Amino acid sequence: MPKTRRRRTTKKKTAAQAGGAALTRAQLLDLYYYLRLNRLVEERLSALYRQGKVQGGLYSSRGQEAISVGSAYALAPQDVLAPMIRNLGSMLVRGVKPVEFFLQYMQQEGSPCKGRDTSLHFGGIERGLVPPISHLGTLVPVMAGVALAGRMQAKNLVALTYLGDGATSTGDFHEGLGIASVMRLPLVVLIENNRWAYSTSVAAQSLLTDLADKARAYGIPQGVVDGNGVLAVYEATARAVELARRGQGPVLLECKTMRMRGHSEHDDAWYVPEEEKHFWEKRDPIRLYEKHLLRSAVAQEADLKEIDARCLSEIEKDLAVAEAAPFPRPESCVEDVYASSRSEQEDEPVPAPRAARRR
Amino acid sequence: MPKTRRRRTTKKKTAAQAGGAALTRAQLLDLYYYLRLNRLVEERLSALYRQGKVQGGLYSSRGQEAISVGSAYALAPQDVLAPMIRNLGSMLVRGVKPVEFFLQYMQQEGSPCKGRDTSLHFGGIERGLVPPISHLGTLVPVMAGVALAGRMQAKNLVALTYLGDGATSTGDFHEGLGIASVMRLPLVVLIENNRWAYSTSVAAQSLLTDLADKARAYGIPQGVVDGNGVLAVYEATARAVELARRGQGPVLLECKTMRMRGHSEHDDAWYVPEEEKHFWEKRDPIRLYEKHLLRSAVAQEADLKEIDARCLSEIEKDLAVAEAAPFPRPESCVEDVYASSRSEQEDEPVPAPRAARRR
Amino acid sequence: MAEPVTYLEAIRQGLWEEMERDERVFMLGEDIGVYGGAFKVTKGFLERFGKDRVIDTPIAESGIVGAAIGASLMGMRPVAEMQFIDFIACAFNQITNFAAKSRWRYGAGVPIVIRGPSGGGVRGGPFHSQNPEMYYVHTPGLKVVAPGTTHDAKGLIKAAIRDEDPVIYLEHKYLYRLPRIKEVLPEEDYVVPIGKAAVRRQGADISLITYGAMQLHCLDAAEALDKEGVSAEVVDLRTLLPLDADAIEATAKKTGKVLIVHEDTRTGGVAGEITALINERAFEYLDGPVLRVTSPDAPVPYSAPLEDYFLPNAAKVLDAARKLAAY
Amino acid sequence: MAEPVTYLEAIRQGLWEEMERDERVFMLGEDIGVYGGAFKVTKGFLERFGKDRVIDTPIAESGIVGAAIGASLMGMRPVAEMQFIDFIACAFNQITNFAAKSRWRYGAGVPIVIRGPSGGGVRGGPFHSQNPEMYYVHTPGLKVVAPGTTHDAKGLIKAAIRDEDPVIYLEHKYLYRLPRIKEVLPEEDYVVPIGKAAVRRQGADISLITYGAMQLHCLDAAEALDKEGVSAEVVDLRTLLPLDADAIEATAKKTGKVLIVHEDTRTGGVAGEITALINERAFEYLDGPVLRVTSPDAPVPYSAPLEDYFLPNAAKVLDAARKLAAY
Ligand SMILES: Cc1ncc(C[n+]2csc(CCOP(=O)(O)OP(=O)(O)O)c2C)c(N)n1
Ligand SMILES: Cc1ncc(C[n+]2csc(CCOP(=O)(O)OP(=O)(O)O)c2C)c(N)n1
Ligand SMILES: [Mg+2]
Ligand SMILES: [Mg+2]
Repeated sequence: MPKTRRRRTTKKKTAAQAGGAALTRAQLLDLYYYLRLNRLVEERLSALYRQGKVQGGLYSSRGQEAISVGSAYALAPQDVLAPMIRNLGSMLVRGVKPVEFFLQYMQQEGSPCKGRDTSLHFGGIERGLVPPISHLGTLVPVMAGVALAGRMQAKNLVALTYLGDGATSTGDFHEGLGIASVMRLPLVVLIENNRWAYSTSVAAQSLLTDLADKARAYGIPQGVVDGNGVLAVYEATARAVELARRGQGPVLLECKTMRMRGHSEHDDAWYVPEEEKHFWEKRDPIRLYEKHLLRSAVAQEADLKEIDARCLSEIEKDLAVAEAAPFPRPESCVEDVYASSRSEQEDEPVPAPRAARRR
Repeated sequence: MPKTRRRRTTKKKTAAQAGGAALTRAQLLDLYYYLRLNRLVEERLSALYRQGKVQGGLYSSRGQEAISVGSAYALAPQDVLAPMIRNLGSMLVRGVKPVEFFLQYMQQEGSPCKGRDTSLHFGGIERGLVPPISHLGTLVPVMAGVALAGRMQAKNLVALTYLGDGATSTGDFHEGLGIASVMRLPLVVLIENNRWAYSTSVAAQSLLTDLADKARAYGIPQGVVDGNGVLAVYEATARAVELARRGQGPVLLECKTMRMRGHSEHDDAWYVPEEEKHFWEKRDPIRLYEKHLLRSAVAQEADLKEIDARCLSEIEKDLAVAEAAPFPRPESCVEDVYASSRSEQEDEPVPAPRAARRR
Repeated sequence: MAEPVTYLEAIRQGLWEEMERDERVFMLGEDIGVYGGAFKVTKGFLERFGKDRVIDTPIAESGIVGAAIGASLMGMRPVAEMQFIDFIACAFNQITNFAAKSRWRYGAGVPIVIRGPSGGGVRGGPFHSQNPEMYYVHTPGLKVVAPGTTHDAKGLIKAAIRDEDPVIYLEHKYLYRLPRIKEVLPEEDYVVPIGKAAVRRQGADISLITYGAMQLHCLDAAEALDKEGVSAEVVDLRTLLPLDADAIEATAKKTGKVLIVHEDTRTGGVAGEITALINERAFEYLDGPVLRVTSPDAPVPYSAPLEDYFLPNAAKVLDAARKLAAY
Repeated sequence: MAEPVTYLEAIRQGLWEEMERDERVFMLGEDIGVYGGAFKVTKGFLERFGKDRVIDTPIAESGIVGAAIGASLMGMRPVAEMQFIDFIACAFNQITNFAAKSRWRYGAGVPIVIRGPSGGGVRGGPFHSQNPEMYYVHTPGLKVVAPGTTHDAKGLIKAAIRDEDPVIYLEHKYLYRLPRIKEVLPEEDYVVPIGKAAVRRQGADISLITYGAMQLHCLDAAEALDKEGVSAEVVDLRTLLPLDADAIEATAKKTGKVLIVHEDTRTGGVAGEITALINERAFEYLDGPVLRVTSPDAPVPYSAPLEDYFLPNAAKVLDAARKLAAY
């Protein structure tokens, strides 16, 4: 990692931890609760993965929790959020319960996708959540459409979505921001620049130092923020949301952070330089926030312990429910393809032989 | 059109006409020849269209000839150029003869596409030309690939392609420049900002004043130039090509101009404000260059007349050849789908009835 | 209203009435507002419904469809125009992966309509003449309609807009202003149900199964066959997904000889699927092989004699039908 | 080299040998260099061939394919990887409109290979299990191959790279490391010709026509049928475009009963096309309807019991084959 960048991030850190003035103590502790819950749910999912209870890809947001939590916390109830696969924390803030993630990842009956789709691919407008598909970039135009509809319906809402440094290379990112910009849609696109897209470093993805500079192609406001400072993220998002809500059009916000695990659970990220890992280990967003809370006397050790205990008991309870759930009915996988749910899609039976009509 | 922009363009004009110092008299007259040939071929095509000899879409570059001619003239022989549908002039500079356009547009035997495809959709790497498909934006990644191959083959070549203001909104524009930038490919992308994309004004396409600012999303060099000054375009392109050839990666160049006809021949562009038309009528690139040649004593009226006559006789001769050409063999339309050209694709004959083998 | 109208006018009316009926309906696309669309299908809409509901977009088909999806998730009823249906290729991913699978994945319907001019016969060349239906027919979760008459053009666009699922609406540009198919439309509001074929002509000896512009060639061929003593039934599919398997089965059982006619290219065209359905449902009734008349496996050529050679026509249908009838 | 190798290793060897043989061959894709590919197909390539020939790209499938097209026009032989074949949807336009039509349009061949892991059976869910073949089989100008054996995996990747036209090479991720299909490969250079099917098992009573991973289920079902006194022929198509119509005709004429088995979804799947070919070429030889066992018309589900229900398997093939045999 180049020196200059390191300095820069360090400078931002101070600003980050200094923020959050407008939040009440209860809210500040709320943020801590979500950060911890995010981390602990994911740790439990990792354990389930190692036990073979979670199959397929499992994606961790370790080290990036402040982005999910801080940004989602800045939204108003009517706003709509579209998470990507590392935004479990955003979904928690929006009211998704741990049990849903367990059911979903363990592919069980009662899971939000009925075992059909995986990872964080669930939600629903009624919950203010639009889930992603795997194809990166696609949510940007989709959320532009959400913002457009919200304006038509006079809902005074802002649409927020996330994407990684890598996903900013997709055509859909460009088309979505292009449309949103000329239509001045209330959309906030938050880039989680975690320095890696699978094994591809951000330097191989773009020549820019700040991916937020991509905003310049659309003539829209931009911002860069320390993604490891939950208050900094909260405040930057709040400002962006405010701009967007005022009709200033879309805003592009870049949160600088680091992916602290492999791309997914099976990847040990051997390709990440050791010094880079070390640098960021010292900047764990939860540890930083903990220190801030203690130093600023917002909380005592005991308060934090209690929150932790609360998270853990919630998780135990939810996991028990999930573990007890049966698998979905196999046949259910062909239902709901259409609203009319044509019963169908059974293989045509082999017709019984009979004499030809005219032969 | 906002005042500021008008002033700006006017300022550029002077610079434009002052350029070209490095060109010999013969080259300066060469540019004039191509400009006139471009215009006259297109005028003839319009006439053929009105006679019903050209069917489908016919696209004019009237008012934009300086861009095609000036930019193509700045290339070295080994460079590869990908025209869009308004770059007939670029193709002339690259050695395409008028007869090819006539045959192509009249869909005749011997036409470069054998009557299969239309407009300027022809060329070939052996001629340094990669033709477009209709889908806008697609040439940007394709020409990135040409530039990449050129580098692998140590050909010291630069790839140049064009697109309109409208086409910069496509995802392929973004993906192509993204790839070209991180690979530092010798690619020049020239935006012909003619203020309209069909009936859509550039203001409805982007919030930017200069579309060249889209370069900032890729961290690559950019330039803005008066597209109605052939020498300005020549020089700006030459500089961009030079940068690209030196390994500075892709360059994004915007030429400001105006589409002086409808989107295609059937469109009378009623949606373009009168004052905008008037403003640009006075800035006809060929008239401007004519004046420059005369004022700077590079040429006399008689020289220009002679060039015109040369163009016209070439056109008459070529048109006669084209008019005499037969239509292509109808069956030829199913050939060449594959290299092996499976003769194929005849409808399967209806098999003669016969007794079932075992029945 | 008792004047016969064009196919294009029928689409326009259908769109207009739905915009009037339901304020959740809006349109977006390139040059649909100020210009009224490249073919003038949406002429006058901007003036009537305003720029919030008739939106001129940048050139970004994936963005357009993505935005339509997002708006539909919010309860709107977006109608996205592709200036030529050929450009739908740029939105393939949003359509097949986002729109088609959302309901199945987590219960979120995506009631969008994607419409645009398809088909050849107007010297449009390979990028303005395509028949992209099969890319979408092969995608569970989508519906695909392709009206071949003026009445259906209106009834199906209305049904498409009211449908809870994503519908690809293919309007055939060769039919847009064709005098032959002008029709007096019902005064009252009507829809043509998605998923139902129509028997255009009753017959006993051979079935011609078709859709879109090819229907005219089939009717002409049927006319000629009639004079030769062969009674041909003409079935217009109207919807390609879901296919009306019952109607296909019925006509196959009735005549025992089936010729499928489509403008789309041969390999992987819908004729194959129909042949499979007939094998499964009516094999014993067959008195000859299920055959097909289609465009050959190549892009659509530009030059008039080439395109005429390329496209199916009444003579080709007649020729194949005669042979099959004599089988 | 006399050790049996995996299907994945066969692909790796094929790529490696072509890179060694012809310096015009190079690869580009996401995470194929430093990481060696998500499935490690290109492991060690960067070290051997250098970063000019093993290129890690940004996440931009349309850009990747576009760049491959451009390079191929310059005489190179690019091999583009899709990290999962599902993401090919993002490059649909470049593939179907640019790559597929260039030769026909103006004589410029586009010898590119687009390869990637396809198919289900590994709990990948709807976006990591797709079988996109028909989108490309329905596109004239492309070729589509789908090896089902280790030997073919190597021979077809080599043939694809040497082919003058754009080839979609579908490698089935369920087969990648499957011990059952490990094979000792020939020492010498070989290719498997594109467009030729292989009869995997001779039989007299019924034909099972299939490709890719489904072949194993067909062989298992054939084994079981054999014990019941039914002799089943198993035909592995290997290439889906162009289809080996002669091989299809031959087996249909030989057994008179054809069951087509594919993992791809039903409606618009290749079974329809094959059924049409058989109708055209071998109708009189049929002793029963051409039938099919396929995935149902839905996206591929994630949960194990659901995916197991969804995918064809030997039991389903056996069941359908028994009934057809008894027909
Ligand atoms: C269009 C598309 N191409 C490829 C992939 C495969 N893929 C999944 S995640 C990933 C890396 C994403 O990197 P980034 O956007 O930085 O997000 P991060 O994983 O770092 O959160 C890739 C290549 C995909 N999901 N979608
Ligand atoms: C992907 C795509 N969408 C739509 C079209 C239809 N179309 C053809 S030209 C055009 C306008 C192009 O505008 P611009 O890029 O500014 O080029 P200009 O015509 O001004 O030269 C449109 C919308 C297309 N060719 N490709
Ligand atoms: Mg990343
Ligand atoms: Mg323009």
